[in-house]
Amino acid sequence: MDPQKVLPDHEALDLHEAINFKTLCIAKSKLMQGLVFDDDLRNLMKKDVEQSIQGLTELQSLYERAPFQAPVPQNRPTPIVGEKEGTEH
Amino acid sequence: MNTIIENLTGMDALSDQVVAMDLLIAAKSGVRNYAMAVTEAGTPEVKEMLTRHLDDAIEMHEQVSAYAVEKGWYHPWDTNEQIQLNLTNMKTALNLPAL
Amino acid sequence: MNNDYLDPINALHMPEMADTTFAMDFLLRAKEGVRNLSVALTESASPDVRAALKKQLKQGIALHQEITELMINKKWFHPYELPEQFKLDQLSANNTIKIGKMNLFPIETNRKGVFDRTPDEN
Amino acid sequence: MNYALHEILEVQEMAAFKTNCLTKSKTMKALVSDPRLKELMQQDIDRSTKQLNEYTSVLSKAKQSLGDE
Repeated sequence: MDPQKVLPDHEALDLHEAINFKTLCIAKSKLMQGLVFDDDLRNLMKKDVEQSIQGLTELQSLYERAPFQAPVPQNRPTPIVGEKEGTEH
Repeated sequence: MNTIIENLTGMDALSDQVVAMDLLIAAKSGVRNYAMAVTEAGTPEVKEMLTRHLDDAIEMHEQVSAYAVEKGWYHPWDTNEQIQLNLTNMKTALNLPAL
Repeated sequence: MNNDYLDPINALHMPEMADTTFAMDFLLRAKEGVRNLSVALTESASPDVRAALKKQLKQGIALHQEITELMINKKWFHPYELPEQFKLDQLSANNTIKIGKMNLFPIETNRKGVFDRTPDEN
Repeated sequence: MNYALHEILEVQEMAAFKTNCLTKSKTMKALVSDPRLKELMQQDIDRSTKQLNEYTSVLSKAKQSLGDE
């Protein structure tokens, strides 16, 4: 990676915050569309999802230049469900 | 720092660097405060005014931070350098005699 | 509103109450988004990151404005008539406290077991 | 024109902050030697002055409408 293009530490951390916030917003706005009754509100949420997807993609590509950047695996590195973990019911 | 005033006031610690950092912190708080204020405004007239001021504040912050980077008083790309600088500045401030 | 979540009387005004809650959540998110972006902007130095954040900050402010207007039009939000807002705040707080106290999930809801194997196992 | 209470509070907050900034920039400008820093501070002074004038008009209008009630 071009060292000139690496993001400052603070900037990268703030991008981390922004990305997580945006991700949650998309998830929420998307899920809430199935729950709201008012059409105007639903349309505004739809618009938010579309806009946020664009925004998030943009942030993701900038985040690639974080100093702690790493190759992204297909799945979550450590599985959250499995036989050994948690109590069986 | 203007040497005459420096000698007159004995404020040789108040260098251009300190003034610039003060301006930078003010610019930074300005952007944050305006963002807060914009999200509290409901009346279009007030909102338009505050949004305009937010733009001003962002531009001011951009200029001041670029200036501070250029002068070597602000090192966003080099955290170690920034820590070193802060340590030095802290020491200077701590050793200042209180008049 | 009584404590029986199956009582049909509780369905009265339900759509409106639900939407008020969702819209308020949406508004708070938009607001927080604007504030977060402004903080990130003052911590960023790279020109392209600044440009992206500035653009999204603008979008966020516009979105916040749209939600505010929508909520005022629908009478879900009364920034100019604070007594009205007070009534609304208290009502939705009370309702939500009641919902919070209901035993909505009387049976086991752990669904983890469904996801702990790949499809071709079993 | 009627304003919402919270936005008036917010404008007051900004006005206080900006007043502080303006006072600082005006007094400190005399103490700096670097011409570019001086110029930046002058810009800050100009902007803050303009902004404070706008706040003055908004706040005096708000004061009137609060008095009417």
